[in-house]
Amino acid sequence: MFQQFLVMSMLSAAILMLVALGFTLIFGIMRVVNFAHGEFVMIGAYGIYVGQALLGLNYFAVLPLAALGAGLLGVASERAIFRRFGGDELGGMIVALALAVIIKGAVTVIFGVEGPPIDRPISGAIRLGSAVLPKDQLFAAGAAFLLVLATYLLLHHSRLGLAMRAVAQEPESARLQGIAPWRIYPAAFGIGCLLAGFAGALIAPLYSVEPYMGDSALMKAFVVVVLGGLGSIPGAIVAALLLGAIDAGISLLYDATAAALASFVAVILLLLVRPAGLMGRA
Amino acid sequence: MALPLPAGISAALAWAGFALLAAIPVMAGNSFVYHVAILVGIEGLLALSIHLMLRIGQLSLAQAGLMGLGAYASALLTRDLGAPFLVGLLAAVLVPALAAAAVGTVALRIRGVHFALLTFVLGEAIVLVFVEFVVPFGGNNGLMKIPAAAIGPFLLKARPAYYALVVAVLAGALLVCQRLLGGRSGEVIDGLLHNEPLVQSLGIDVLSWRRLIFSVAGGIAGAAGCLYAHYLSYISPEAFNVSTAVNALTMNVVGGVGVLAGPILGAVLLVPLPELFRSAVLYQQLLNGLALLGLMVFFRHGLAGLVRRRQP
Amino acid sequence: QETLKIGVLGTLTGPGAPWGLAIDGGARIAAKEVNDRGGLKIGDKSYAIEIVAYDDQYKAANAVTAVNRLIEVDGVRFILGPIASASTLAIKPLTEREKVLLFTASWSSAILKDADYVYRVGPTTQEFAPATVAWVKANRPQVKRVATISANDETGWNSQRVQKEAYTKAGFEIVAAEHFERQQTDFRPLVTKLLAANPDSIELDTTPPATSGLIIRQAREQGYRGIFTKFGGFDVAEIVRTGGAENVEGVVGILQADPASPEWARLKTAFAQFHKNEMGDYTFLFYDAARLLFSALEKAGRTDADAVVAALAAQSPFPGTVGELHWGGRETYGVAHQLYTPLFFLEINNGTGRVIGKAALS
Amino acid sequence: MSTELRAELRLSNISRRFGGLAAVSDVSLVIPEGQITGLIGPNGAGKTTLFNLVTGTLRPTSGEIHFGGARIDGRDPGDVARRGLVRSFQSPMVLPGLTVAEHLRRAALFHAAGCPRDLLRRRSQRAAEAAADTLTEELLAFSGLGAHAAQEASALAYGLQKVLGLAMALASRPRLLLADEPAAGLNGAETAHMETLLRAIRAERGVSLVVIEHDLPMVMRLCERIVVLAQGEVIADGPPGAVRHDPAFIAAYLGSDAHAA
Amino acid sequence: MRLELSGVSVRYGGIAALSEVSLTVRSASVAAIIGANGAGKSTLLRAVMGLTALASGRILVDDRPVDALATEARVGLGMALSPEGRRLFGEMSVHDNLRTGAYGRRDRGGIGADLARVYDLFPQIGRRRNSIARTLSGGEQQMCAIGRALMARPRLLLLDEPSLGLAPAIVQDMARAIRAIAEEGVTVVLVEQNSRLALSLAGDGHVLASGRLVRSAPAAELLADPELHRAYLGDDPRFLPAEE
Ligand SMILES: Nc1ncnc2c1ncn2[C@@H]1O[C@H](COP(=O)(O)OP(=O)(O)OP(=O)(O)O)[C@@H](O)[C@H]1O
Ligand SMILES: Nc1ncnc2c1ncn2[C@@H]1O[C@H](COP(=O)(O)OP(=O)(O)OP(=O)(O)O)[C@@H](O)[C@H]1O
Ligand SMILES: [Mg+2]
Ligand SMILES: [Mg+2]
Repeated sequence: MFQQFLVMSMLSAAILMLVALGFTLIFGIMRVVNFAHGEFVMIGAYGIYVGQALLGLNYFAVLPLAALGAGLLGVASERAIFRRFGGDELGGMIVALALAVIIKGAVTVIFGVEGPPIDRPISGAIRLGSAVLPKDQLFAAGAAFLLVLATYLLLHHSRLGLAMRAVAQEPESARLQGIAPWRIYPAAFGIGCLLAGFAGALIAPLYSVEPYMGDSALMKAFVVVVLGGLGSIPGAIVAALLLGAIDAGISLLYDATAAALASFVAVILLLLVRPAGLMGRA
Repeated sequence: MALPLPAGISAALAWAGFALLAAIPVMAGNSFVYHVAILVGIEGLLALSIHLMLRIGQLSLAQAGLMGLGAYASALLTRDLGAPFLVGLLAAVLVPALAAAAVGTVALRIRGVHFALLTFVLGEAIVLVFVEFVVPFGGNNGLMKIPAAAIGPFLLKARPAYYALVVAVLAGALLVCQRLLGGRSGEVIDGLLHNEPLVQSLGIDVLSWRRLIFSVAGGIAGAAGCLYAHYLSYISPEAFNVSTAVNALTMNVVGGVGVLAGPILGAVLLVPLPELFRSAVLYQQLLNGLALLGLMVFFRHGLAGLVRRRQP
Repeated sequence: QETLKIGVLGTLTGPGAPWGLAIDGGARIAAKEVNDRGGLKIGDKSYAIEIVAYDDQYKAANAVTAVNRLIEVDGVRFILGPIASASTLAIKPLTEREKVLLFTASWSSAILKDADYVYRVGPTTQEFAPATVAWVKANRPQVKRVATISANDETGWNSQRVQKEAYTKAGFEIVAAEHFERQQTDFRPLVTKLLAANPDSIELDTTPPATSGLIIRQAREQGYRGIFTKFGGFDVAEIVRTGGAENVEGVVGILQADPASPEWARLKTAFAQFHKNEMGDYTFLFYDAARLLFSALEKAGRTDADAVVAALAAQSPFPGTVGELHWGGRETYGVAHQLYTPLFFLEINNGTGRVIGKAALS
Repeated sequence: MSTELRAELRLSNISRRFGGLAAVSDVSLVIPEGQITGLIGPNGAGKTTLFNLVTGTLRPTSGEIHFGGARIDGRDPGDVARRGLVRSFQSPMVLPGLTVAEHLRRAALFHAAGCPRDLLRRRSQRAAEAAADTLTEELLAFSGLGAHAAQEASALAYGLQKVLGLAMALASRPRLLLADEPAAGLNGAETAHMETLLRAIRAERGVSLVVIEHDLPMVMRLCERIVVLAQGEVIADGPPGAVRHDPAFIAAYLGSDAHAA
Repeated sequence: MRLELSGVSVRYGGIAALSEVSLTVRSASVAAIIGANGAGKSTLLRAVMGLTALASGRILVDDRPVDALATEARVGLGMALSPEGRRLFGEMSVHDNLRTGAYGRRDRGGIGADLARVYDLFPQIGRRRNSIARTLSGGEQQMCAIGRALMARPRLLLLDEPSLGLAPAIVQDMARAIRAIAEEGVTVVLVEQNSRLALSLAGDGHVLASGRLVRSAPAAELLADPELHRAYLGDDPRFLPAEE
């Protein structure tokens, strides 16, 4: 039994990682606490609905398109809104909050309060010892892992990644190295939102799609990011796995509230010892 | 983003906002206006407690949780132990203040965004404690039948009377903040915000000062909780989650960061704002979001920033 | 002709919105019928009904503000809703003091305690558990071991306690009783825990329909072959949407009306004039509640609260849309403000609900 | 307790590691009252780290630090400063929007406002304010900043900001002043002024000094004793004349070029 | 690369930081800009890179006006600045800091060789190449900042107080490196408090005082002019006498 949900919690941790990664990327580079991140997840999920139901496309064809939609909206909101709040963390945060409310409101107005139905492309499960692994969950987790890996490579082994990290820390110095911050910011925001969109598109067939699905996605990602250390990709990975395990373990022994409380307490204790999180830098 | 607004003008502006808040319902005489004004006062207090923390450069998202501590402390004392309201209010100030002091001893060593994150989690954890421990907090049900406020023989059940109480508490909190942010302590606080290593090297015990501010901010949040509890006579955990703190932060930003007037002006503006759109049921959320975005974009430095811009 | 404003207070945005829109839709359909036939005759005056709907956003403080506005600004004396227990509990002191009649569907048992002006217009677990458990005993003889799962809130704790009592009393064994958090989407640990107890049937209680679908699917994926019952808030379309038709085959639940009936079709058409979302069965509750209120107003001939209270009490039984309604609950709550409505048992077959039984509550 | 102990700084087996790197290892030093001590060494030798350890900004991995007879390692930096052990910074630090005089006045007042409760004694506060005003005037004259008293400190030229840093440190009434590269970024004339100022601090205000500096001629002229740090260890310690010819010092600090030159 | 300033003025609010400065730096030469604190030296370098807007005047690089170009674009032309205060990417490793210096380059092999050259020049940071820049000592950070500017392989290299905080031995190493770079045909503009050092490396020297250019002359001439030192710089005997 324990084996079963340890495996299960790892699978859901993969998605969590993806959401957390986009969030931490945007904060790391733009210093924007993107309260609208969950809404970009939601947009990715609705993208699947639009592609499947309205355009009649196959799930695997819509998947990248839905994510791209979220990414482009991210680029647009950086250009239209967040750019004005460069260097103003509080302002950026509140504006993100406003954006979240607007997106939720707009989606409700357009698609209604109830979530749309999503066709499930994959069914069936694989048995692995005593554990049962649904194939759709495996696919989503696998895709999420690949995306996390790709993002890691992008950030740490590409010129764009180097430029992003440089701009994040010293924009003026970055310009002195020939890096144009005004091209990097939209790229960073767009990639962060793209990852969120992917997460949404991947979970759309797994869970239910709703205008408010972003709230709990954000909350969890947030805790992962805090635990792992802001801006740290390895941190997000380890923290997502760890929180998944804590959550599963305590839910098993007690209940979900106790699990949430335990993970919060764990985070608080860790932060008191290591303010920058597991792998972050103070 | 501290505005170079002279302290005197800032305080004057704060009191002007306060006077506005105090005067409008009396002039309108409408019971609903009193209700909204009471909420403005309560949320203004919470915003003020966040403001105080921002003045030392620490964004605390645990303030709503501390407000909850105050609310539960006062509710349990007056309801279950029959303590008089004023004792409840005192406890509502002291319990979160002491909790903040205790937690602050460790937590306040942490700076910047990490502190914001820590307090975020802390705020959520406080709420979960209310949820998880059904005795005495009532779990998700919350606490019902919280006695109405009374001072000695005077029952403050009528709106105007309760409103007077809220105004009095808010005035008290404003005075405390003004005292703290002015004079010698103001100089220290200013230094903490702008150059901590420097003031530390000059002999300031940074942690003690931060702890003082955190406690006072916690006490103010707790007072807000007490007023909330005895006004609604019902409390439940979700009222004190982090989104409530984020709302109060929004008031600070919209009102203007770094000026005492900010949180008050923000509350006066933002608490009644949804009433504008309440009738447009389906679109209200969208409109609320757009209004907030508009305020942020057009008043880049908050409402208090308008005053600054007029000055040459 | 004068205007009589009737308040609607419910969660109209956010996750609980379908419930709030059910209140609003039911109220508007009933109001439109009255207005179309020339208005409400109260005493010697004729009134056009106007519905004023406000959102509580599932927050107590918001509900209080909305109620204040309904009472103070709009002059409303009769309110349909809310459903969120926290909202009802928070506004109750005010509505009682102001003698404003509240027709709620909140499940908290505290709602009707010491309430002179609060009515509950739909049955809760307290009312229907004996009937539903009896149904299981009669129709699903293979069930011996039951697991229950509910939300971790007032409603969930309360109804789970009642379900457990009813099941135990009828000779079933409760092998697991779990709670989950409202925002949860991953129920695998929970499901694993439930399945470990090896139940014959899983009772989903008041779990929201969308969540129920997820739980059912995740349980089926883990190899659960037993029965699912969901006695408390049923929505076939939602359960099928999130659970997948193949997984939710055979799930049994209860509704306030038969989705295949002409009444359902009629209300559905009417509902579509006001809201875009799919109509749920709660619309019946508030449609009937509004009709009951209108009828009582005409009988009382006055809008005075106490007169209407008396007239309401006299309206029992009342001809509801799908059967008789009557007041009860004095033994449990101290006041006879609980409305008993007929109950329909449904089973999901091929993605649609089919009525397989009906019960009258008392 | 004997009076010589009052401002004596004593480091016993102090080490500080950063991960695998031993920034300071096993340093034992006694800085008696009344001296100007030079602390020199190549880049990355651990000089600034040593200051950070002494002032409480960093905690030692092992070892003990005593000042004026009391153990101070692990104490809050504010507390250490109030005990009379004050530092100046390698790069100038100012508060935005405040004039030079205001900086000095605040520095003087902070000394008596370490903990919030210190402010509760209203009576003595009045006296403290009067004393602060006097001290401000005195320090403006002493440091030569008088002409700039009303100028905003952030717009001050770099050299003057460094002087202001020392003056602020003096305003908090130190008994031992730690100066981190006071002459870095100063030109010849300014360096000379700084040197005069440092001498006067000791001679006229009776404050002992430890000075980190890469400007060797100045250090040699100024200090009675020079401690050379390399890779976290003290490799030479003595009067300038002796240290200058110490082969360990020449190898570590001046590099192989010094031999070639 | 030839640099020419004509009538350049810069104001900060109401204060004139530079007034009507005109000077020329010949291609492949080293120019020293000296002057007291606050004379406007850093401002001049920032203006050349486009980090500070001009109030008036023009800046030409190889006779081409660059005023309309953004800083990034000027870097693309082959200009590089090691700024005052180092401005390293504090959370990045020393190695990545150096790699950002080569952001505009695509010759992997050349970048590798230049990295090796920087580590060779400053072994101190070579040992700490995987450390986070923020944790370096003051002098190590200075080495990293200079190394980063070198990594761009600029044709016009602007150095703002490169010797600040460096131990004497390292100052010597750095001086040698500057000479070597200039010999490769790179134009170097050197701002220094340590005017003896700067003038000993430079062909021409330019003296700024209160934002005005007061003197431009061959460095040797300036070095030999005691009056100049007294008036604008103060005497500056910074090194240990070689014979000791
Ligand atoms: N927080 C830290 N984390 C890791 N290493 C550190 C940290 N602080 C200092 N170091 C390292 O410790 C060593 C000593 O640093 P320190 O700043 O004390 O040198 P220093 O003697 O002041 O040098 P400089 O003359 O260049 O200022 C250096 O190698 C530095 O990189
Ligand atoms: N951002 C700024 N705002 C206002 N004034 C400034 C600013 N930057 C520099 N100044 C002023 O402009 C003048 C020239 O400054 P600059 O930094 O160019 O001098 P510098 O010659 O480099 O001096 P230093 O040797 O101290 O580095 C100084 O008076 C300085 O106070
Ligand atoms: Mg140093
Ligand atoms: Mg300069």
